[in-house]
Amino acid sequence: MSKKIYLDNAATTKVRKEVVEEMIKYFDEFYGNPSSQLYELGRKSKEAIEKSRKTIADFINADEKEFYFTGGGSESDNWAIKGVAFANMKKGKHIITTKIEHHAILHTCEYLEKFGFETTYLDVDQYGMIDLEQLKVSIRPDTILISIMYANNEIGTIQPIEQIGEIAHEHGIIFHTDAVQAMGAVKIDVKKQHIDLMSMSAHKVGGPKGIGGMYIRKGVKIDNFIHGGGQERGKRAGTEGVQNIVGFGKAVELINKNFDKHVEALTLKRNKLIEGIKSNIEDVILNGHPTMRLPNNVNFSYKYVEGESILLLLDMEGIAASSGSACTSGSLDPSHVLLATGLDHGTAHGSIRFTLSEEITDEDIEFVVETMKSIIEKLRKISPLNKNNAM
Amino acid sequence: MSKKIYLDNAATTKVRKEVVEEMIKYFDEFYGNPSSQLYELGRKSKEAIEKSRKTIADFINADEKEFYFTGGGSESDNWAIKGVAFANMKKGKHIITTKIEHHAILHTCEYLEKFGFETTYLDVDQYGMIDLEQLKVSIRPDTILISIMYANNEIGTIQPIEQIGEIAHEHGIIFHTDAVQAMGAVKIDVKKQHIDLMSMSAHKVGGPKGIGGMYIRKGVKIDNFIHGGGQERGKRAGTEGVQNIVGFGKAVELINKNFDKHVEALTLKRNKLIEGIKSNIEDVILNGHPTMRLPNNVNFSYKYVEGESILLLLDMEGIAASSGSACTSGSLDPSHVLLATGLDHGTAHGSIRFTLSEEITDEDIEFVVETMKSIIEKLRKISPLNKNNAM
Amino acid sequence: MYTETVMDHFKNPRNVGNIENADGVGQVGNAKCGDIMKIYLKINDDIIEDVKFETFGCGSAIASSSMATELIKGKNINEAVELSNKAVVEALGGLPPVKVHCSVLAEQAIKSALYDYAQRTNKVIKGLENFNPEEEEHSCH
Amino acid sequence: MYTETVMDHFKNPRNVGNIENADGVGQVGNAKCGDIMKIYLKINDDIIEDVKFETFGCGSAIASSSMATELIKGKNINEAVELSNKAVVEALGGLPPVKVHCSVLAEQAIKSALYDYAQRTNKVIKGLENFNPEEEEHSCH
Ligand SMILES: Cc1ncc(COP(=O)(O)O)c(C=O)c1O
Ligand SMILES: Cc1ncc(COP(=O)(O)O)c(C=O)c1O
Repeated sequence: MSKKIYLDNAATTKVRKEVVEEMIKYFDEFYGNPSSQLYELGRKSKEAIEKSRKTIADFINADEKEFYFTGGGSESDNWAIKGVAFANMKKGKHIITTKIEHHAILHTCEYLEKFGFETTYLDVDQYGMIDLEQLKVSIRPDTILISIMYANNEIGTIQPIEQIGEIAHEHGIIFHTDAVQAMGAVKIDVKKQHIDLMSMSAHKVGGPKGIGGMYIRKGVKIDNFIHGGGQERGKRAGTEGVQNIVGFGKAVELINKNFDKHVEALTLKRNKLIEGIKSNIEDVILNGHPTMRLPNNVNFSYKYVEGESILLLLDMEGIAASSGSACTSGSLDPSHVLLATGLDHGTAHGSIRFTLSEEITDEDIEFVVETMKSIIEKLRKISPLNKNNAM
Repeated sequence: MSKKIYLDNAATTKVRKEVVEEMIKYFDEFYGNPSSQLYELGRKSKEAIEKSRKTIADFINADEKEFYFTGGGSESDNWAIKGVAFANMKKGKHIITTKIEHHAILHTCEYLEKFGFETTYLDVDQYGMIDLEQLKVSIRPDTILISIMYANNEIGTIQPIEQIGEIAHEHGIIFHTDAVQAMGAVKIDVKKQHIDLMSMSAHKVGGPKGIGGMYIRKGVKIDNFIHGGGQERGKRAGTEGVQNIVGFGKAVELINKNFDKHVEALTLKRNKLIEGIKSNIEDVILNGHPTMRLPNNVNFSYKYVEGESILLLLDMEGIAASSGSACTSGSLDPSHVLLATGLDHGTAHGSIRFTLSEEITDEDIEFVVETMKSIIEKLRKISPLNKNNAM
Repeated sequence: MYTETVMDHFKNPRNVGNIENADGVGQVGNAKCGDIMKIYLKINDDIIEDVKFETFGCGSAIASSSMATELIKGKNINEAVELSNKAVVEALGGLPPVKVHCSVLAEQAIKSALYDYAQRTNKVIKGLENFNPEEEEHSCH
Repeated sequence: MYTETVMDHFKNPRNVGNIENADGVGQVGNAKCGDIMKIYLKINDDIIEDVKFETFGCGSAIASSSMATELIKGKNINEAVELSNKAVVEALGGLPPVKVHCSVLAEQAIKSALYDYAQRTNKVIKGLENFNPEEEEHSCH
C-alpha cells in the first residue's frame, strides 16, 4: 500500500492549506477575546469574525446580520428545531420532517416528544426524493416548522428546496433546511429559495471541525439555544472560536472563487466512478437520485456482501470510504436512509459510499474500480448468499 | 507604545506554542473523522481524542468515561442546567444558584422559567462569598440542582466547593460547578469535592477557543443537550473538533507539569500588583476575597472615575485589561457581580480587572502601577465627583 | 470602535475644568448610569464667552463633552440652545450606536446650564420652554 | 479496532467454502442483522475430519468463522460442542464489545451444524439437548 485515496469527504474534508495558514495567526498572535472591544487584540479578533461572517453570508445571499456562528452542524440543527419549537409552542406543536434526515434532526425531534411535540416523518421514493403532495397534506393548523434537508449525506439526493420553501410560506410555516452537505456543492440562495433557517458546517467544505453556521431570516421567531453572554448579537453565547471562524470564512472564500468549475470537475469524476462500477461489477444498485444528486456522491449497494468487510479491505489498499451499515456503532440496523428508499436490510448492509474531492485523479478512480471489483469477488466467494439463493 | 502587556487572561489566554504545534497536525495530515473507525485516518483522530480525554480526566481526578468534550464553557453550563432540569422535572423544578454566576448560568436559569422552573439566587457577602447557612435553608423538597461557580471570573473569589458538595449530597441534590475560571488555577478533585457536574473551557488555560469540557459523574441523571450522532459515547452529538480537543489536552498537560510552582509564581505576582496599587493610588477598594481568590486576579474599584475611560487609556499604553462596567455591551448597568458584593453603581463603574499570566514580569507590574497612577489622576481631574462631593 | 476625532477629544479633551462664578451651571446624568456631565458657562451679552466641563464617564462621554463645549464656545445662547446631539455625533465623525446616549447627555448638560442661566437672569430662551432639568437627570439613556 | 489475529483471519480466512455431501450443515443469523454464517462438517467416527464455512458479514464475523472452524477441526464432536464464543474471542485476542455477537454467532453456527448431524444420525450430543436452531436464527444479537 503506497498511495492514500481519501473518498470520505462527506464525513469530513481535509483542511485546506490556505485555511490553515489563515487560522494559524489567531492562536498566539491575535488571540484576543472578541468581546474585548476596548483594546486592540480584542478588536482584531472581532474584525476577523465579521470578515468571515460577510464572506459566508454573501455566499448564500444572506444579510450579514442573518448569519450566526455555532459549534457545528449538529448544534445548528438542534438550535433550529428546539429554538423554533420552544418559541412557537403556544401556536402549535407539530413539526414536519423526513425519514432521511441526519440524526441531529431526527433525535432532536424524538426528544421533543417529551415536551408534547409531534413529528410527521415524510417518506421518500426509491431515489430518496420526498413527495411534495405528501408534504402538503401533512400540514396541519398546528404545524410550526418544516425541516427538510437540502441534500442527503448518504445518498446525495437533492430535494426541491425552492418548492418546499414556497409551500411552507404559503402556509405561514417556518422552513428550516439542513444544508451541511449541500453547502459548497450547490448554489444556495436563501432569499430566492424561501429558506428561513439553514444549518451549515465548516468541516464539510475544507474548513476546520467544530465550527458551524446558522442562517436565521430576519423576523423568524426562534429561542436562543446556548444562553449566556452577548456574543453573536445576543443570539448565541460563548466565546467565539475565532481561529475556527477565520478558517470557515477562508474555506468558503476558496470555494466561491471557482465555484462552477469546481462543481463541474467533481461531477465528471463522480460520473466516471459511477460508470466504472456499474460496468465492472455485477449485481450493484446505485443509491440516490441519478441526476439530482451531490456532485461528489457515489453510493452503491453490492449484493451478497456486507459493507464493513469491504471497508476493511479498502483500508488495506489505502482507500478510505464509508458504509451504509451502522455495524460499528453497536446497532445492527443498517442506515435508516437506505431503508427509507426501500432497500431490504441485507442489500442495505452491503452499501458503500464514496465521496470525492477535487484531488482525486482519473487514475485514482480506475484504481478504486479495480480494487472494488476484486474485493467484491473475494467476499462473494466467502458469502453463503448468491444469485440463486438471493436475499 | 512599544511593549504589550496582556492582563486579561480571565477573558482568554494566548494559545501556548506547544499547543499550537500539537494541533497543527490535525488539520491537513490527520484530518479523519473520528467516527470512521474502519480506516486509519479515522482511528488516528479517535486515538488523539481519547488521549486528551485521559489527560484532562486525570487532572480533575475523574474517570475517563466521566469526561465529555463540548463546544465551550457556555455550552457546558447550558447542558448542565437544562440537562438536569429536563431530566428531573418530574421530581422537582427548583434550582439554587448564586447572584454572581456567569451569564451562561444566569440566563439559562431565567430561560427555564418559561418551563415552570424556579431559581433561588443566593446572596454573597462583600468578598463575594456565599453563606452556607443560606444555602441550607434555601433547599426545598423540589430542589433538583445546586449550581455554584467554583471561582468567580470578575473578582476571583473561590467558593467552599467541598462543603457545598457535602450539603448537596446530604439532601440528594445534584451539584454542578462552573469551574471555567478555577481550572488550572486551583487543585480540583471531583471525587473528594462531591462534584456531580463541572464545566470547563480550554481557552482559559492556554488552549484554543471554542472547545470545552464537562464532567458528569457516573449515574447522574441528565438529558443530552445536543442530540444527533453517537459521538462522546452518545452523550454529545456533533463531529468532534479534533484539533481543538488535542489542543485542550496539551494545554492541560502543560499546566499539570508544574502546577504548584505555576500557582505559586502567579500568586506572588498577583500580590505584588495588589500591593502596588494599594500603596500608590488613593481611594481604591479591592474587590473579591483577600485570600480565597484566584492566583491571578486583581480587581480594584477606583473612586470618582469610570472604567471604560481607564481601559482606553491603558490600551494606549499597550496594556489590555477589563472593566466591571458593562458599558460597551449596550446595557448601562455595571457588573452584576460587583453590585452583588454591595458596591454602589458609581463605584462599580470604576472597576478594573487585571488577570495575570506567568509571562508578566516584575517590571511589567511596576509599569502597570505607574501607568494606573497617572491615568487615575488624569481622569479624576476631569471628574465632577471628588472626595467632598462623593457619590 | 471610536473614530479618530473621538479618540483625539478623549485623549486631549478641550475645555476641561470649572469656572468660578459661572453664569450658568448644569449637571446631568448620574453615577448609576455611569455618566455625569457638568457644564459651566461664562456668558456676556448673550454670548458664551467661556465654557468648561467636568465629566465622569466613558470615553465617548468625555469626547462628547469636549466636542459640545467646542461647538458652543463663542456662540450666542440662542444658537447654543439649538445644539443637538446629532450635531455632536456628526462633529465627532460618528459614535457607536450604544454610545449615542453620551451625545444626548452632552446636549442636555448644555441645555441645563443655559436653563440655569435663564432662571438666574429671568430670561426666556426659545427652545427651553419645556425643558425640565430634574426630569432629564433621572433617565438612564 | 481489531487485533492482529482478527485481521489475519479476516484477510486470509481458513476453511472457506462448502463441503459436498456434508454430514452436518448449520446456518445462523440473517441478512437483516447483517450476519449469516453457514458451517459444513465432514464427520467420521465422531471426529470432525473437515469443516468449511461461508459467511456474509463484517470483518469480525468472517474472522470468528475462520477461527471457530480452526478450533474444532480434528476434534471429537463432544469437544466441538463445548466450543464457547468466549474461546473464540480469546483465540482472536479479543473483539470490540459491539462485535462480540459475531463470536456468539460462530458458536451457534457450529452447534447448529452438530445438531443437524445429530438429527441425521439419531445421536444425542451432550449439551445440545436444549438447542433449537430455529430460535437462534432469529435473534439479532
Ligand atoms: C446532513 C448533515 N447534517 C448535520 C451534520 C452534523 O454536522 P457536524 O458534524 O458539524 O455536527 C452532518 C455531518 O455530520 C450532516 O451530514
Ligand atoms: C465563569 C465562566 N463561566 C463560563 C464562561 C463561558 O465560557 P466560554 O467562553 O468558553 O463559553 C466563562 C468565560 O467566558 C467564565 O468565566
